[in-house]
Amino acid sequence: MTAMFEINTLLVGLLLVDFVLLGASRLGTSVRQVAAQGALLSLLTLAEHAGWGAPWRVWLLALGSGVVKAVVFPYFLRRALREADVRREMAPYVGFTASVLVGVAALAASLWLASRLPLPGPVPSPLLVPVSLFTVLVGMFLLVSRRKALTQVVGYLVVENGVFCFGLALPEDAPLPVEVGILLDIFAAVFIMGIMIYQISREFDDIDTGRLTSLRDEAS
Amino acid sequence: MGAFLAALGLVVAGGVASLLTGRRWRSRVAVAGIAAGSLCGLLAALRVLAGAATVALHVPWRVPYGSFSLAIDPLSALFLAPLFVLAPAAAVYGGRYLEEEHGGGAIGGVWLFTSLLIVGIAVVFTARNGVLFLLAWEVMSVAAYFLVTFEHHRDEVREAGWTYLVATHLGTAFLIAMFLLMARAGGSLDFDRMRLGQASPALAGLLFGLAVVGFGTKAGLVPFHVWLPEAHPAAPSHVSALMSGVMIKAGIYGLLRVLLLLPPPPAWWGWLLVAMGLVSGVGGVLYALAQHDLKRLLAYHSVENIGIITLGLGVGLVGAHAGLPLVALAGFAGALLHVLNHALFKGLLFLGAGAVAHAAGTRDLDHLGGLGKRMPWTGAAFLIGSAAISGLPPLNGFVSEFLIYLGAAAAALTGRGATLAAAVAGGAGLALIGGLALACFTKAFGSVFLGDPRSPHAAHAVEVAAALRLPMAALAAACVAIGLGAPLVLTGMTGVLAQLAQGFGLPAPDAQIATLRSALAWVALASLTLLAAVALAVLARRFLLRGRTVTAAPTWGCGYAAPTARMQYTASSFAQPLVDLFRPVLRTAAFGTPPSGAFPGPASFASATPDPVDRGLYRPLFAGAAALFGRLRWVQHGRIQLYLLYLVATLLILLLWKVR
Amino acid sequence: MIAALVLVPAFAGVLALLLRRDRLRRALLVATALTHLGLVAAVWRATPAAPPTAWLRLDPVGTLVLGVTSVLFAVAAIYAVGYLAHEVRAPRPDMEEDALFANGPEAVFTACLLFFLATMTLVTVSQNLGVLWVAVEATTLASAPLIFFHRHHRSLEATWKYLLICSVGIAVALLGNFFLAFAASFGPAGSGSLVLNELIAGAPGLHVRWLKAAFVLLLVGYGTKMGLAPLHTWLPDAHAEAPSVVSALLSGALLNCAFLGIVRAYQVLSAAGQGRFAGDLLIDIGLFSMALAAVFIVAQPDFKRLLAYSSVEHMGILAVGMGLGGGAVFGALLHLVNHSLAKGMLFLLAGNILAAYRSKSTAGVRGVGAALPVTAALWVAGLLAITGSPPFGPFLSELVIVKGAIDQGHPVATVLFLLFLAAAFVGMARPMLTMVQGEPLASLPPSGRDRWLAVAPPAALGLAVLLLGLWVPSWLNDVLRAAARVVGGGS
Amino acid sequence: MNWAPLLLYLAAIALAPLLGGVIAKTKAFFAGRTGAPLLQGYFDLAKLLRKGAVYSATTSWVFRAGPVLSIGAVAVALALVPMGGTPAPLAFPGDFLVLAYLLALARFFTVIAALDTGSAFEGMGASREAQFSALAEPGLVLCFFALARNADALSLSAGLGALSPGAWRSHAAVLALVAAALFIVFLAENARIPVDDPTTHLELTMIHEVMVLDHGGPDLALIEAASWLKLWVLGALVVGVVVPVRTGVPVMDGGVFVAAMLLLGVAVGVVESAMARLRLLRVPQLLVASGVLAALATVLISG
Repeated sequence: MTAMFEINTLLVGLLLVDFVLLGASRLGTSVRQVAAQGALLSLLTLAEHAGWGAPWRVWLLALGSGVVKAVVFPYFLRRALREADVRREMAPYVGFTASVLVGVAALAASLWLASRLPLPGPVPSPLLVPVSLFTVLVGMFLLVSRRKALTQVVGYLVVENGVFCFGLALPEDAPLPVEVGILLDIFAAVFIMGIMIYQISREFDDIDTGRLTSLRDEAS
Repeated sequence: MGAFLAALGLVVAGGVASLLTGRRWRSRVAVAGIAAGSLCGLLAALRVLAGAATVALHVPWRVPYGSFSLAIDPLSALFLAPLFVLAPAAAVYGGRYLEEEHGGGAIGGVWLFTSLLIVGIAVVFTARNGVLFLLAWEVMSVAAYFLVTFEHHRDEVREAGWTYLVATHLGTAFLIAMFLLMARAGGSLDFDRMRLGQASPALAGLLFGLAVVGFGTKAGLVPFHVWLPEAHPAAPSHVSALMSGVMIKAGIYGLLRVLLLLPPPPAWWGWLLVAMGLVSGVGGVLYALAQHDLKRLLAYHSVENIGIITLGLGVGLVGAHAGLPLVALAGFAGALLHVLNHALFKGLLFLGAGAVAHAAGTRDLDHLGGLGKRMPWTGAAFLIGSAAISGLPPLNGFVSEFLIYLGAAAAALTGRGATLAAAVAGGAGLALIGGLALACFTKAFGSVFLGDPRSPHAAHAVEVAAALRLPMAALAAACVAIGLGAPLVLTGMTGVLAQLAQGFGLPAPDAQIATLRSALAWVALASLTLLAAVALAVLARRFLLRGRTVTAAPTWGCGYAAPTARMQYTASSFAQPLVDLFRPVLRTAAFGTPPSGAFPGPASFASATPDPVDRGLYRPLFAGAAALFGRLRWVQHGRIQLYLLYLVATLLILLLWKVR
Repeated sequence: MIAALVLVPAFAGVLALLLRRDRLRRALLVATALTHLGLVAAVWRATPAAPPTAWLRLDPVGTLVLGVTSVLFAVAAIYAVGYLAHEVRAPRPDMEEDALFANGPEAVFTACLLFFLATMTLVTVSQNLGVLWVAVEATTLASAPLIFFHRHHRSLEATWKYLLICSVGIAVALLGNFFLAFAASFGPAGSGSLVLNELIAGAPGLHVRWLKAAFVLLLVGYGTKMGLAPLHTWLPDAHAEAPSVVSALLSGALLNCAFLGIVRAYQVLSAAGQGRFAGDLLIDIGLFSMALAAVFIVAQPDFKRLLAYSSVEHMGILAVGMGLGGGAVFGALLHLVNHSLAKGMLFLLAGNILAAYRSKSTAGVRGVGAALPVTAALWVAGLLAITGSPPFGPFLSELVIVKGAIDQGHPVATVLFLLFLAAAFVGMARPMLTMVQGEPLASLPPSGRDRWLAVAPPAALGLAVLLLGLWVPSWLNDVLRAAARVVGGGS
Repeated sequence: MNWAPLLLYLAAIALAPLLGGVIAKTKAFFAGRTGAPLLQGYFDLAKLLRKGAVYSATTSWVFRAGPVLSIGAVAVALALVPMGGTPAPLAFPGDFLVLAYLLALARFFTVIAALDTGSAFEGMGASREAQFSALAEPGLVLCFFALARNADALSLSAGLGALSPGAWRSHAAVLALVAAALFIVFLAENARIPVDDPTTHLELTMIHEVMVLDHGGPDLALIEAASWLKLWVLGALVVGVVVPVRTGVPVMDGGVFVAAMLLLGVAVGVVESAMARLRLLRVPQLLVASGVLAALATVLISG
């Protein structure tokens, strides 16, 4: 039961982080929150695998992803933030309050969706599927509604976190090379995105993606 | 079959060799290849027409659903014959023409495409597999495109080529659908193994409709003809001759070939073809009347003649359905003979038009005139072509129209209801077409070759080289020969007619062919009598004028003493009464400043008759699509957030809609 | 053997980063490409034996995509040598704006090309859907720097969009993978394994709803990468802004790899008896892609974008063919080959034209026929090929697909398919022909002539696509048949 | 050998100029004039045949070919016409088409000969001729169709031969339609009032006469002869329909036929005296009407 309790606690934490992300206007906050999410996920991995008694490969993965997501990514993103000298998400396409309301709707949708999808057997927690779906949705919402390139990377990370979280619900783990591969991919992706943000800020003096609209077919 | 394959090989070899050889030999090699190949091909075709058994070749071909099946049956041979007659004529002409116009220099792949065009047409006429047919069809169409755009530095040529390319491609799409549907219902794309006899009426009707659109586009039937009056004038004249003379016949061939594969035709197919033939015939000749450009005029006449051919086919189908073998046979025989005849006289006329354009530097009828004295050979050949296309005895155009008329008249003898209506409409339509064609070609010939030159260009024209005259002379001779030797030609068509009779469920047509042959023999007799009477009149006139004073003077100007060449009746004014009469159809736009006041200043007048189908149907359609697309292009606005939203929305919609 | 296929280009890529001399590096690029091609030829001749549940294994479909990728890469590598040799190093004025820009380091470019090859090879040999996912995402990462080779703001924008949209798409595909694993864990022997053959073997026991949802996720995920509308949004930007040799690889090789991801999912669904569900979905999205592509192809002012949208159209064709099943699968696979060859050729030629005219605008290019005769001839041939005119290969493959549609009683799909093909033809032919014809504009004198290294590679592709229209060789036919059988298109 | 057709043919050639004389005399009678002698046509021919020729410097051989081709074509056309119930010398299925197109051939060459002069007036006449004859053509062909359908035979000789006074009794309406249509074509093709006025003196209003302004001497003689023959050809058709008298004696039939032809001349004269020329713009309506009448007749005949 304790595992269940821990897992639930961590999931609720994840949920709260999602809501904070929806309402956060400062880029720094977003980066911090996504780091927190990474840390929570790493703990969740351990918790799901019977805590301290988890096999070594789980430990390896949990620690690896924890380090990457909670330490390395925030480091990249902060550096990019410093380069770009931007603090706030200005005038998002959907306001912060509205975003939170959308979050509520998304949560409801996730719960409904999860209820429609039967689970094959015992899962660590009934909350796991809805929360992971919710996290994916929140990530996508951030991607769609925010202007700054950095926030979009955050959104991407949140989506990945959601998917990762969903993966925890699987009765059987993905094989180690695949897990490592996934982690490496995401690592490389964020690394390259960081470089791109740096380039964008140099080229445009800003990382507002609203500037990135010169390639289009709309008759101007 | 060996001769035929040799023909294909020689023609292609000539085309390829011309790419590889030096400037001086470029045209000669290709012309030699085409001439030699055509000779082989003609032999192969004539052998079958003379009664030899159908030759076939079937080689497996590692292409999905394809097989390399060729066969020359009488129908194929009948279409091959004009190809291999016209091709060498056009090639000899073209060799010299290109040399004079372009100095043999920058002619690029023109010969390669010419030979591909010829080979493409030949394979279309002989292919017995859908994939092979489509392949050849497209090689033919695309080669023609490159020939049409040969002078692509001119804007209007590019535009014309473009129209042609789109039209032919859209037409092909219908053919693809048709062949694949046939394959589904008939079990194979090999014509010989296709079993469509049991196809339901709805399916057969659909296939027929697809064939009419697809093949009608190539043939130039109204309303699918819009490319034709654009492309033919744009191409070099020997190419126009080939395209108009043979390539558009591929549409007729295809229609016939498919009709032979389909179940026995219901009545409405015949009526539809009669109606489309009439519309194309009358429409084509009317638009021809309103044109000022000689080659454009000829192009519209191709629409007209395709209409006549289709009318003949329609009469044939009506007869076949009504159980009137004579009607059917006369209709088919007329249509097929007209295919041959049109190839000859339209080829001749396009070559003549090319000679005129080359010598006078313009094709505008209102700037020509008086060329008959400057270019007597071209003038005489063009006159024979004009008389032939107007369907006048003793030339070949009359013979084929005579057969179609005879079919319609025979249908009018005993037909009832719709058959009778088709017969009456066919007869009256042919008569009207004939009358209007006469008006149009007296206009064309008169304003180009007769009277005084209307411009300095025309005044300084000189007769073209022998290599240009020779093909024209040969074609003119062929027009006369077929006109007088029609019974023999009909004998050569016995095999085709038997094939068609069998295909449409008619009894063996020996009796009908005998009837038609005897009628044609009478016609030939009448023609010979005519020649004798004319010869007599010539002798009488010569006799009467012998020793009398024959003087030259200015034309009687009804008292006006100082007429100028510009006061002659122009082509526009000649056609004006008819154009005016048919204004509701033609919608000719006139613009200019009329003379006014007691001492009028300079005045001007110009008129233009753009194609109504093009202007009223296709252009708005395409413009509308373009406008709609322009609005839809908003979708790609450059904002990444919305792009991601598409992704999310697609995902959610698919999940909610599809996953239940 | 299979490992060597992946590792050779990967190590070569690392080596390329270390090499200092440009010429040596270019030689390495070509040598690696040819070695890879040789290896592929070897595995094509004799498929290396591997247990059916091995993660890395070559099945006929993989072999086919691998072969296409390798051929195209070899051609592109040779082209790239000429391209890199003629690229100006120093900052130079942008052709659309006045700003200066420079190229990225050539070493990185070459290395990324090789990594790109390695990752694409990995995609084709992956039999574990998880590995497949990793490989597909890796292709994105390897190719992003390639798109950003010309360092100006448009390529930056294109790269950003490519990276972000594809990454998000791939993330969705990962979720799809997990869904699939969920579906697999229901059965009695439910293992949750993502090895393709195990999934197929246990397919009847898969949970249908999870399975369907998984397919939708995988379709949207890999479909993003493949460029199916409306997920294609990154594609025209990336293809238009990348160096043409990269565009050729993106369009001719990368899109196929993404398609392979969808094919794998389709195999599972077919085995689970849900082939019709997946097929209908593929037909719908395929037709939609063709329609949308046609909208942008008509009156497209930028010829590289034109080619890019044509890729969207052809991906739609692949989806439709695959979705129709039966004989059309063969057509779709054949079309995959044809499209890659033809589109690769066209993009390389577009590179030649771009280099000579310094303009991507169809209105700014005239008289290519006079300035670059060989390029022009090939360009027109490519146009005919890509629009499905005989005697080129795409005609046959499209014919087979239409035949499949007709034979299986999809009248609406048939009509729409032909309609969109016609619209695309109309849209592409006009600008592409106008570019070739006429006299070169006086204001924009073309700089340069046909170079051997610039025309031989596309000419080779053109010859191949022409031959495929006249004769499908037996070695290819056999693999195509086997692949069609694997995917579930019997016959 | 049956000599009757050949004799009738020769008689027609001999009498054709007389028909013109009859028309002129009738008109003179109505106008209260004495008029030219009945044989004026012969006098004109004789005069013209004795003259030399003047050719415009603009013209070419086409101009000279016009008259000979016209007379040749019309002479052969005459051989296709059955007269007085006797089959024509040339009678075969579809002969009526040859007849129609021989007339067209004559017209073709008359028109281009006119255009060869380069005169605006002759061009105008040629233009009108081409217009009106094109519109008259359907009527003529449909009349032939109607006759063929009535006789269930494809030759003109059989078509006209099948008519008899009895036929007029049984379906007068249909035959009247055919006769009316043929009569209109007859007037139009021969440039008679109400389509054209052969005696007008203003070139601007002429059709046929203005086309031959530049011809003279033997050429004009040929043209005149051709136009009289053409009048006879088409007149014989009208007479064949309207007066299908069959006595059984060839000489009697021939006599009745010739008499009817002369009466036709009187009728034309009456029409020309009673009517004015139509406005040129109204002529097409008349010609279309003839086509419609003929079409109606064809459809009404029960096959």
